[in-house]
Amino acid sequence: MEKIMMKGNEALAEGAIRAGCRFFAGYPITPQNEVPEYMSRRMPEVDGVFLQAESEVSAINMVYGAGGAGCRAMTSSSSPGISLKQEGISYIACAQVPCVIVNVARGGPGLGGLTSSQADYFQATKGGGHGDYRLIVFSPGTVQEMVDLIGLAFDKADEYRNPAMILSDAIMGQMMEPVVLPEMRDLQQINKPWATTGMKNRGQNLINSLGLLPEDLVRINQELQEKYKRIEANEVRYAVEDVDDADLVLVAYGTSSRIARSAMGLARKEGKKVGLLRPITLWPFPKQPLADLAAAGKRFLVVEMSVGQMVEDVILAVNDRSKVDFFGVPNGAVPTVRQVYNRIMEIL
Amino acid sequence: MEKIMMKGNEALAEGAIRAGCRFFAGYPITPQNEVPEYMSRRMPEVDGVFLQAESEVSAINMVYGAGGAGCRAMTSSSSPGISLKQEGISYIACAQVPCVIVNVARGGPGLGGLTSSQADYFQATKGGGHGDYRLIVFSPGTVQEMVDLIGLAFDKADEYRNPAMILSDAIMGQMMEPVVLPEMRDLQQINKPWATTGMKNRGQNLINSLGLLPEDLVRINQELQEKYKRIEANEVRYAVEDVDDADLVLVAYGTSSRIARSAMGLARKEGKKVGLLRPITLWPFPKQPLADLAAAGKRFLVVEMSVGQMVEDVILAVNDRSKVDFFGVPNGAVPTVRQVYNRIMEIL
Amino acid sequence: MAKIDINEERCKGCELCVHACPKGILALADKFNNQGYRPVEILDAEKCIGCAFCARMCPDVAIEVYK
Amino acid sequence: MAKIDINEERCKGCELCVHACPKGILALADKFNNQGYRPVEILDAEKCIGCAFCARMCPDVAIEVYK
Amino acid sequence: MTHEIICAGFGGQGVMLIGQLIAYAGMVEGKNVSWVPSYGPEMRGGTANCSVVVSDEPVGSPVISEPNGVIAMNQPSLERFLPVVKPGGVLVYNSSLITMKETRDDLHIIAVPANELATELGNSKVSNLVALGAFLQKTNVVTADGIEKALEKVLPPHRHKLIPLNLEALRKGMALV
Amino acid sequence: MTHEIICAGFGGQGVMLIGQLIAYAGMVEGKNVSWVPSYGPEMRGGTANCSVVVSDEPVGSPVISEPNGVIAMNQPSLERFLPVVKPGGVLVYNSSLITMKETRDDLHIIAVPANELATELGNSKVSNLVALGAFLQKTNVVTADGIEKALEKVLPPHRHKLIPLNLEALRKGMALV
Amino acid sequence: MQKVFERPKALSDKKMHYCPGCTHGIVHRLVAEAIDHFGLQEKTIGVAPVGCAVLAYEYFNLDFQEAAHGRAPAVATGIKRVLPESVVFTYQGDGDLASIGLAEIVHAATRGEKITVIFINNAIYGMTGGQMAPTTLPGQKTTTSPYGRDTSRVGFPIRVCELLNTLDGPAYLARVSMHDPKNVLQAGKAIKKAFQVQLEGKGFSLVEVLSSCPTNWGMTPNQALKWVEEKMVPYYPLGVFRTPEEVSSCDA
Amino acid sequence: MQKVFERPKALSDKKMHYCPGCTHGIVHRLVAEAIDHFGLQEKTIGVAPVGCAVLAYEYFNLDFQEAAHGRAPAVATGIKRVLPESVVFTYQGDGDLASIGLAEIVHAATRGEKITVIFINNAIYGMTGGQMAPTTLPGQKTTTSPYGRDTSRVGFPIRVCELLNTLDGPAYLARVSMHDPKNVLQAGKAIKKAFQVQLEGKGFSLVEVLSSCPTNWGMTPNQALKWVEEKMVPYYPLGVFRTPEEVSSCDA
Ligand SMILES: Cc1ncc(C[n+]2csc(CCOP(=O)(O)OP(=O)(O)O)c2C)c(N)n1
Ligand SMILES: Cc1ncc(C[n+]2csc(CCOP(=O)(O)OP(=O)(O)O)c2C)c(N)n1
Ligand code: SF4
Ligand code: SF4
Ligand code: SF4
Ligand code: SF4
Ligand code: SF4
Ligand code: SF4
Ligand SMILES: [Mg+2]
Ligand SMILES: [Mg+2]
Repeated sequence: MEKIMMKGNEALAEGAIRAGCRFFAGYPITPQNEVPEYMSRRMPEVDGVFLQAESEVSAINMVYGAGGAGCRAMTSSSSPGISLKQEGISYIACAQVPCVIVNVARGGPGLGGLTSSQADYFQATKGGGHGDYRLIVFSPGTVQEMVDLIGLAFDKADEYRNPAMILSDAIMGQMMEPVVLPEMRDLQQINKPWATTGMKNRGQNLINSLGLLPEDLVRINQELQEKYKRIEANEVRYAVEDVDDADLVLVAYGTSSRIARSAMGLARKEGKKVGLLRPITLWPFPKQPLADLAAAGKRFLVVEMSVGQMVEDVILAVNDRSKVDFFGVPNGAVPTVRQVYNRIMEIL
Repeated sequence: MEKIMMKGNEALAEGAIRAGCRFFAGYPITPQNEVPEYMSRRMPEVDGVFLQAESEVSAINMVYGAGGAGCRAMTSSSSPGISLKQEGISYIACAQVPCVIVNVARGGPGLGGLTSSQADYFQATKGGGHGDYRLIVFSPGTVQEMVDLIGLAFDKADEYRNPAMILSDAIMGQMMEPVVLPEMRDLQQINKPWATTGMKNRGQNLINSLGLLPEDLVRINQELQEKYKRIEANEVRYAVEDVDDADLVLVAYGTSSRIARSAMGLARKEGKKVGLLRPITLWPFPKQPLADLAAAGKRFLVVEMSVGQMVEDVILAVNDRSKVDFFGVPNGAVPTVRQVYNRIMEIL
Repeated sequence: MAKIDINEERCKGCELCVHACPKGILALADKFNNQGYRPVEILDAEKCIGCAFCARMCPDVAIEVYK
Repeated sequence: MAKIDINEERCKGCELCVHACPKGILALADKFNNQGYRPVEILDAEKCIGCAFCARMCPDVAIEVYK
Repeated sequence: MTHEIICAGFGGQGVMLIGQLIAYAGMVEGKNVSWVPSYGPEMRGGTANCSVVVSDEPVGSPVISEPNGVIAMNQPSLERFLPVVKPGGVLVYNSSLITMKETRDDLHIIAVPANELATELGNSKVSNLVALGAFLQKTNVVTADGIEKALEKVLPPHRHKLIPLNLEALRKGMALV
Repeated sequence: MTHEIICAGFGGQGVMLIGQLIAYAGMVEGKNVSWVPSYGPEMRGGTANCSVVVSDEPVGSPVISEPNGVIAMNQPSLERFLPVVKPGGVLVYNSSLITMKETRDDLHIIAVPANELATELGNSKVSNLVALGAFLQKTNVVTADGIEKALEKVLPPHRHKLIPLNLEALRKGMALV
Repeated sequence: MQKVFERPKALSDKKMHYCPGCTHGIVHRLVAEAIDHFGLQEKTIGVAPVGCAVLAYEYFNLDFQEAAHGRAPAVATGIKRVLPESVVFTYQGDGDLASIGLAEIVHAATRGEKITVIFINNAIYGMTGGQMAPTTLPGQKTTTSPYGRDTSRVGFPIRVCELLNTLDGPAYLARVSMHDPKNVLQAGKAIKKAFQVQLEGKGFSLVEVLSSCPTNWGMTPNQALKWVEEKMVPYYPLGVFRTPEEVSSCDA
Repeated sequence: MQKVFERPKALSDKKMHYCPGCTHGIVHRLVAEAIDHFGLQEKTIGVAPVGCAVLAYEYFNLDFQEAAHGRAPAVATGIKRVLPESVVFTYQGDGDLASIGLAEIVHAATRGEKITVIFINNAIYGMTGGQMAPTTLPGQKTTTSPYGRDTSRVGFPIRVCELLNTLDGPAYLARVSMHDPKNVLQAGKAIKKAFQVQLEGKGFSLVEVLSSCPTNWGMTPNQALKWVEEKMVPYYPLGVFRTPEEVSSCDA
């Protein structure tokens, strides 16, 4: 299969189309503009729909409609735009509409800047909108994974009738790497008997997030929680490198996992036993693997492009069985390999 | 001082006015409609501004403008509306505009229902908008505290130039209890040399959240983080009851702290040594007091009207020095005193 | 010859049909239905001309008309 | 008698003034300023009538006019 | 002593008002009190109730799941709350609109033909106060004096002229027990 | 061996393109590669740069803070990156636009009058390829053949007619070293 | 004897939760009749608003999606774009459509989105208990304009049909009223026409229905209809604002 | 010799980051001249948008707030309501004002908010690299309408002045253009008038400025102005749409 160089954002867009995405609604925002721009060229070629919505709020609600009507639907944005989508995301999660939301995160808070960021981790994995809901959150570590994980995101979204999120960042979106694209997916196989397509030969289908009677709302939430348990049991994904003999395990995702890997390489050259655990799903979070490593006596260094968010989940997973250190940078900055290396050397 | 019976929402509104709030922008949503309705009657009497905004998005941005111009400004809403405000909240936090945001939370996710909820804890304390920012989050446990804490929220917002949030819920907002109202505050004392009031006899004032140069964004974030450290050091508030001899300490805030207190009463009658720690600030979270109690050998039972959010902060605070149990209910339901009591009896 | 059929259980006694009837032959009954409302009844069925004004104004679609 | 004053460092060489000048006496210089642009210069200062069309069209407010 | 009371009925029957009156009177009489409403999903009509706590100690949970007093003004309310009243508790029901199908012998159950009695007073709208009277006579949660003071606070000024009628209804209910 | 290269200059000087060419050629030649751009805040103009990694091992950090190769096409870029090149690294600079104020003796520094040489070829726009040629001749990160293949991929079809000119510029730069 | 007026098939059997005399119910019937008329039950998807009609999906025998407050046009857009053969309509109140959802309705209209919008203008926020709406009349008292809508402070009502009529996207725009049987008949025709415009692929269609909210206006249902006629109609003139020339005449 | 044209005081000394020939700079000057003209520097608060003019606060010598994308009218409302004696203006692009911020501008206008809005219609999203705007002309190529704006798929441009002119709230609405010195002069007058309307407390004022984006249109600055004249002006007719009768004539 042919390798080509692609920008992360474009690879993601092409990956979505090959995974059967036929509806995209988005709104321009740097550093993800390549996604809507690519979709605007490409969707007409596959008889799909590209819409530039009037706002992020509208875009997420268009996706609610299209996803609820049975189409593989997606929206993408960057941090401030994702904040605007929070009400819609909460609705989609509650109404169990499968769809994919992409956040090519940038520096915040507020208008922030165009640098890379991982300070939207909490928003993606816990906070965000109102209520007890969860997104399946994937974090690509290479441009190839931008392609692979968006396909997986569509599959898992459909499988669980749950919105999935790709939490990427400016560097991942803008960088080029070689990728191998998958074949175009056959769309006929996706059967969605619950979708609102007109009540031909069946009763009413309803896409809804309202539980006006308390008992209805309880039932909705119980159903959601049971589903989340299943997802937690089955969908944890992560990658490890050189952890077996490691004294110290770096924990990092996305761009910072790349930096951590380089720092690990430097440290290994100095004879330091350092490994890397890279969560690929941020929710469900790889708690058990971390707990196991802790039980095996390893220490941890969490590396993030934020002042510390995922580190809380690492601590919760490790739960004081082992020491967890943290290296982060305020938004605007990108951790350098040297900085992480120095931190490793301080610890070991 | 005269005691009167007031609804939580109305007490909050009157408390805000007496604390010097002179700008309110909001949008109707149950169960907080009494707040804007009260403001619409009362603001004209104190030469303040009441505006029914066209949406929650607009309301939070009006508050940005009014707060940035130096006025004590406030908005209130309930869960879905608060989700819509997340972009604005992130801007306000970054631009360091003091103001108060009230969430009279209701059942979620999505459109949800009109019952009470504490499932917006994560949103208020960590997630919510994009970027590494924090709100000072107060959680009233009585109607009297609706009055007292909104006053404190305005003071702390001004002191730290940081948005403060009142995280309440449907029951707190709708219930009536006796309250004593404070005197009307003198507004002259609040000096805001940074406010945009026109550049008379000084240079330009700027309310802004942009850091287009990476180094500017780093500086902004460093400034924010330093401020957050100061707040964490100085502004933790909580209440304890009967913890000294307790084997088990209940941890609960707002409405569920009331239920927990009743359950504690029942359990004490059975000779069980149960205490209560009620966080009044949800951020900064009372980590140290919990850690101290853990060190003193106490176990914990966290009670929430959610499937478990604050419990993570309790675990992080206690950090495996002691066992943390949890009792929660899915949105739609309110924990009963009996349920919590039974849970206590199971544990002890 | 015309006739109307009132579904008493749907009726909420709003009286919009009463005001709409050109013949003035509708009025609220003196009883309550299970919803707790006084349903409308026809006083002088003979006079009904089947114009369906009543039905058209009924928010609860509680009236059917025959002609 | 009229005269214009061009702030070369502000000029971005967009030529809007060049097209606006009714006398056709403006053109880009052959040098670069510190911003990396070729600034505009006046070719035939005598002919300037001080109409300020150039200044009015300058997005960078790089021209002042005397009369 | 802690009284945990639920007042329930159709919207429009004034159950919220009597709940507030108990709470206000309790406050006037130096007790700790709370009042919480609970509405059904209907715009108008439908069933509503409120929880009132009157206590010598600070009020814990304002939401009551096991009341020791209930005033039920319509059939659905009776059916919902009869099973949850604490043994030894007091249940007053509006026998004008309710037919008791099942009963409990561990409670003090009082049938009050509230609508009829109110109509006797010339205004069926005060049936709530009649039921309240019967409830207070039995439970002594607050006094009639307390209710009188509460009426002045709770009713808006333009409805103060109705206070005498309300008090009459209250006494009529008290006289029943 | 891992090459970590930064190409920097004014927007419009084609530094992004030469970075992409190196990466693409690296891929064609079987290496692991990555390319990351970095723009200034200006709408147009201003300074831009890209980080390119070409390595025998999987690429770790695509963002480079300590390059071992730099191509600097304008003064601000030289000033920013000269201090951070790793000892023993290669720095090619466009001497047509840059005056070297300070220098380092632990680097291979190559001055290329890129604009002049490009203008000799009749098109000042290919100054980037001239500089690239010099850089590749010195470092052997990728081959001229690789660049030729890369040009076909990276340039849009309607600009393929410019490939010969670009290659000529590349060779002109290579000849310099 | 023949049935000359019956319950349309597209309505379910459920009793509606609307207050006595609320005209939401009449509009529901008219929409259902239009669906029956064109035989669209198997291909229609409705979009319910947040507002008193939030439970509309219980009353219509149709597939439905329940949208977030104000976002029904965006949701309908998503549905219609992926199911272009279907018929999609939204049912929205004035708070929903003209306040929080204003950007969505204007943009759906200017895009010429092939959907039908039923817009209930009752000059108030019904569901939340009677707050001021963008369509509340000058001087009108509501729970958030307790001293009457003061135009010098809070400005003027929005006339939605007139506003949308400045766009090139809409194919059909009409304003009708519920205040008497004749106008209800007229409204039914407009609603049918709006669906026909969608069926024929002409573009965006919207019918604004002047409606009553007896509960929050504090009037009897009949007084409320009088108020519609006497106060609202003069402010919101009835009529067809835009109609596609080429649409075949509606036989409804 | 006397200076007959000079840099206004309300502009700072900073060099602007706009592309060569971008008319944002001209509009900045005109706004600054209006502020100087009425002597408003000490009481004006500007609200910057998200768009190419996001850094406007660096170029004006005035207090400023930087608003979220599209929300400048809400921010300005907040400021003006608490500082009623101040002069508040927003400066917004067409993506900012007519797309994401449409509800905010319509509602500020209908409220009759006493603010001034400078609306830069350049038919494109400049800052983000040339995507389609609500004002992009039919057939116009942008990075998200790569085959040209296809009105049958994405609908028609919005004419903001015409849209707002259906409301009772605005006091002054005008459309001007930057395409030649005469029109720039005209634009300056309209902007002064808009501030005057605010100063006299007449209500909401907005000036729509047809502007160029040579960079994203792929034209030279001069070609771009020709395009404004030849393509945009016919689609967006120039003129005053609304003016308060009673406003004293502007001596500008
Ligand atoms: C984001 C959000 N904001 C506010 C609300 C509360 N809310 C529910 S219905 C409604 C307005 C209803 O008014 P309208 O649209 O006019 O419909 P009506 O009830 O009058 O038919 C509001 C504000 C909500 N559910 N979600
Ligand atoms: C919520 C949000 N969405 C999107 C963006 C990205 N964004 C920045 S500027 C802009 C549009 C600019 O276009 P316009 O308003 O027309 O101004 P111009 O640059 O053309 O002057 C967008 C979409 C953002 N910053 N925030
Ligand atoms: S059909 Fe006409 S005449 Fe008969 S009852 Fe109804 S309104 Fe009256
Ligand atoms: S209009 Fe319908 S609901 Fe109203 S009284 Fe008549 S039949 Fe009953
Ligand atoms: S002032 Fe007039 S004549 Fe003189 S240079 Fe400028 S445009 Fe030309
Ligand atoms: S208009 Fe201004 S920036 Fe443009 S060339 Fe003339 S002086 Fe220079
Ligand atoms: S509140 Fe008003 S709009 Fe809502 S159902 Fe009742 S009468 Fe109708
Ligand atoms: S991108 Fe366009 S609008 Fe923005 S500064 Fe450049 S020319 Fe002006
Ligand atoms: Mg309404
Ligand atoms: Mg623009």
